[in-house]
Amino acid sequence: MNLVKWARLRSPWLLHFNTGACNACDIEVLAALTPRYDLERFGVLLKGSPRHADVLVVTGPVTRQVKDRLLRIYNQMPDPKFVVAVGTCCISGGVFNGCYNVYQGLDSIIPVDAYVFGCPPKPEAIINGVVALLKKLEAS
Amino acid sequence: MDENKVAEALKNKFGEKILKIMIPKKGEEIAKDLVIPEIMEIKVSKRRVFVAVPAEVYKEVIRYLVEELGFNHVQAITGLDTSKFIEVMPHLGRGITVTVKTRIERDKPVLSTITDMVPGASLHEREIHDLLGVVFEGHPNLDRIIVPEGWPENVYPLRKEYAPEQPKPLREVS
Amino acid sequence: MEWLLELLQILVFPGILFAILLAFIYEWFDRKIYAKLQNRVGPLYTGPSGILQPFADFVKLLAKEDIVPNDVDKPLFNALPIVALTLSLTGFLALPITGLRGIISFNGDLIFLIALMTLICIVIIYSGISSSNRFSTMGAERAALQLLGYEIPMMLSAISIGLVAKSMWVYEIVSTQASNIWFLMGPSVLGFAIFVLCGQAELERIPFDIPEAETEIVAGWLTEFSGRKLALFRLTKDVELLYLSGLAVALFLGGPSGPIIPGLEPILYLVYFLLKTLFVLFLLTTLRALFARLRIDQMVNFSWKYLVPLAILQVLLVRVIV
Amino acid sequence: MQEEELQRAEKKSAYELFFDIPLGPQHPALKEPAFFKFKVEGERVIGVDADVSYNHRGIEKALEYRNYIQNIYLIERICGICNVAHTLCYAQAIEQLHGKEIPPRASYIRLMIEELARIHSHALWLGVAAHEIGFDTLFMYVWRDREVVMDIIEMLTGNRVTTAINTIGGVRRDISDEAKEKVRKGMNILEERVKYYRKVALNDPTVNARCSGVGILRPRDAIRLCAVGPTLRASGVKNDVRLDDPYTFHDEVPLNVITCDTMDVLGRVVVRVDEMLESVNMVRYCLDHMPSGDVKIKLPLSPPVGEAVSRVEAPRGELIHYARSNGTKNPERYKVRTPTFENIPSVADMLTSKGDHDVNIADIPIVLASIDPCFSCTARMEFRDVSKGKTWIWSLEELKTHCKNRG
Repeated sequence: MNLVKWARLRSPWLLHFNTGACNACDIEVLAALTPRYDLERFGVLLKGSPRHADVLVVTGPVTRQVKDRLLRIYNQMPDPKFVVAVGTCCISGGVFNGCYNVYQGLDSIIPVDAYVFGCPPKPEAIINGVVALLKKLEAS
Repeated sequence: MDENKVAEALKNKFGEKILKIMIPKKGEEIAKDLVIPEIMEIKVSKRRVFVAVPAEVYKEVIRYLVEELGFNHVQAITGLDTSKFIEVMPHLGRGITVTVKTRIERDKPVLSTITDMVPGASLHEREIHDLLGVVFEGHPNLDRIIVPEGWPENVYPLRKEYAPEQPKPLREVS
Repeated sequence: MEWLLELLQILVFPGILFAILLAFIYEWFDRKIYAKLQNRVGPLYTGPSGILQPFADFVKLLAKEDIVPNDVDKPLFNALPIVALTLSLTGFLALPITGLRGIISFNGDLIFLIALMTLICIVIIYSGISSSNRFSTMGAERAALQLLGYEIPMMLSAISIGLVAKSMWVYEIVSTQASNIWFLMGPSVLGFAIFVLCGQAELERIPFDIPEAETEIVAGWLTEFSGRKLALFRLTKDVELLYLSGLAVALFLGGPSGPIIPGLEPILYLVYFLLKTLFVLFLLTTLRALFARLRIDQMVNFSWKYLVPLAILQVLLVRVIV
Repeated sequence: MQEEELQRAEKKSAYELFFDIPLGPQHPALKEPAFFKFKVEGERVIGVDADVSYNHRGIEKALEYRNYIQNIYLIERICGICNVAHTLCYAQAIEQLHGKEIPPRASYIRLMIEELARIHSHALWLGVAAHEIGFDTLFMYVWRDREVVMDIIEMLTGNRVTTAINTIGGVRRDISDEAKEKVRKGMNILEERVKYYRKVALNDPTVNARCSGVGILRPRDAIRLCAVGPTLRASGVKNDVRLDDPYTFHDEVPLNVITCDTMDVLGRVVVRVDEMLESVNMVRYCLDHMPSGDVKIKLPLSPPVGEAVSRVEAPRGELIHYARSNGTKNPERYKVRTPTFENIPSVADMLTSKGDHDVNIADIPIVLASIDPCFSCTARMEFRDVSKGKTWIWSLEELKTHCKNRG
């Protein structure tokens, strides 16, 4: 089992899903992949298909329309899967809290493993969030 | 063509049919007891013309602006609920912005479409239809579009009586 | 004891286990060089310089849940990853590595090797279709179209080598080069270029990664595969990468031959093999970093307008000279 | 052509007739949730339906429930990439309501930040466009150099992306002389790099193969469908809010409006890259000619009764805000119309095969990207049925059964 855990810690593949964000978090998630930050150092790859991913990175407040799709994508991901909520909007609704079309936060829809706060979080913070998730995994 | 010429051309063409034309200038005070009291003062703004028209001549005025004066670009169409009326105001033009303001009854919000003249206006009209419930006569496709699937009929989020309500969480948050 | 040794050769060295290990290292090399060309670092913290990264990916995928969607053709969907891996490993066994002959070697095996690659592509087409996903079907369709594009020039360039060596046996091709001159030094430069380009298409890498174009059709034929099936397919691709660079080396770069110190042949052969394949891999990676993805019609166009005539020219050239 | 297509559809060739390709709401090519459904025949796109309602958050309603200061921050989060344009437009509208003008130094700073944000947005776009056509190396390089402008923005405003620099009555922060020096240095680096990328984009054979002649939008259609911004300018129509309706100090700062008459995706690349160079020059001009003085005036929380229309040339095109105040601390109505919303009819037009112009599935991402879509701005939805008279849309269930039957 230790080998599996070792492998899991070293190869988290991300699936990025925007649930209605303002794009700021999204471009910071993308920026984390580019030369200055280069998430691939940690073995992180951005994947397109939910079937291939381990970590669901969600940005933005969850809108009513996107909720079903979010659940579907979450269900399509193979176990074990983890969710990281990036940005204040995603964590709690942020400035959109109280809007008629926006849920209170991601964890009112699906369980969340790590939170990255900031509006938007800097790429360093996102990397820190992924690392925090890995630490949590290692401890479990 | 500057804003004065636009105003003059409109005045010459339609005369009494137009309720009011305003060219806001710096510091100019506009009296509030005009034909449409809710259309209010604007102080600093260049290249803006506001034309208030009754709903009957709305389409004619737009047609004149689009086809004769060349304001063939619809910047946006604003829909607005004043809690007595619904106002619809297309903003036309690339340089000068001509805002045509018209108002319709809240109970019977019907207005003729302008998509036949400017196809690009289609989306704006559908948006107003969706958020305020205005029916644009002659519009090719007025399905509800913006609000999520399963949104109740006859509930229009931008109407004053609609109080925003956040959706319920799906799971307990510890 | 003969059979035991043979079994060991097939299973461990220079056979299947060696192939898998090497495939992981080559994927790492590919990713590292690709990252360097993009001004990034690439895998860094998994093992020294991240060399264990592909292995970690593989183990992780093996341990993941294996989802079989409802709509798929289950027998095919389950069997195809294993078939694909078997095919690519079989190909690897025929490559000359520690000697001038591979483990499997017979007269005319060049045709067999090329057919293997086509078979892998057909497995890919089937796996796309068996997924019953729109993106997968799209990917399968594109893989089939692409096959029509690169297959013929690739075969022609291989045949031109056969003409030079007057044999379709990889062993004889390699030994001709070992005793004379590498074919790359002769008139076969063009053939090598065509072979590498077509190899890039066979491996579905940029600019020919059309069947799995990420931004267009998600992951193409791979979209529905998860867990250990995905792991097997990724391994297949890695072994295929290794196999293709090995084949290019055998056909054009003199296989494992080189200056020899008597007594140390197998080790030196292995070293030469590694160096030469890494060179080919470097070429393939550089190609991947330099271009944008072509469209399928552009790819087929390019192939039939330029590659096929050039390949025919190559055959004629060889015919005239030799 | 429509007729012919109908007939061909009737014949039902052996080849799979029509095939729906969904794109989104989660899709590698779309960083945002939007849903597109393409009707394709083989690799040829014959129709497109778009649904961008996934991003509808109800901002316009929320704006009526918050006061003018809170609204700055809500407006800013309509779109993270063009947040500077949004807050600028909002601040202008509210200042119009107040009837006050802001100090010239504040105007200059606003303009400068606006142009810096334009550079950042266009660089981002160039990278994403490169990624869409599978040219990841260019993507990585452009984003590496984009960090230069991100650093400048962070230094000047305190945040990388969401800057919150514009506020009602001016700007929040002044620019020091040291900062100016750093900006100048950054501009020199950027100018050199952007020129290099211009060369790459124009000379690389694969980029050319994928971009030229793709996503054609003719000037007549562009005007008819109300296209705005670089999309319009790449069709050869000279139109720019900065020129036609100068705000801040755009009538003082020299500006060349870039147009390109190729009408295709490559034209949009050229327009955007040249605009980046133009913005570099404008930033330099601002640095050299910045007047001294205050950067902010104090304005009361509630503007007087009135209405205002405010326009800004955002990186994606013309942005228009309409504000009406009723004298209280909350606006009566605030309307935002974003450039992407205006460009959707155009992109639907670009994505439909017509006449002898075929649109390939592989072209979808790059054509879609070529308008620089920002669905968080748009937050609305469109449905466009191209195959008039007869639709071949299959519902998901139908398609699934179809797949099962075939399998």
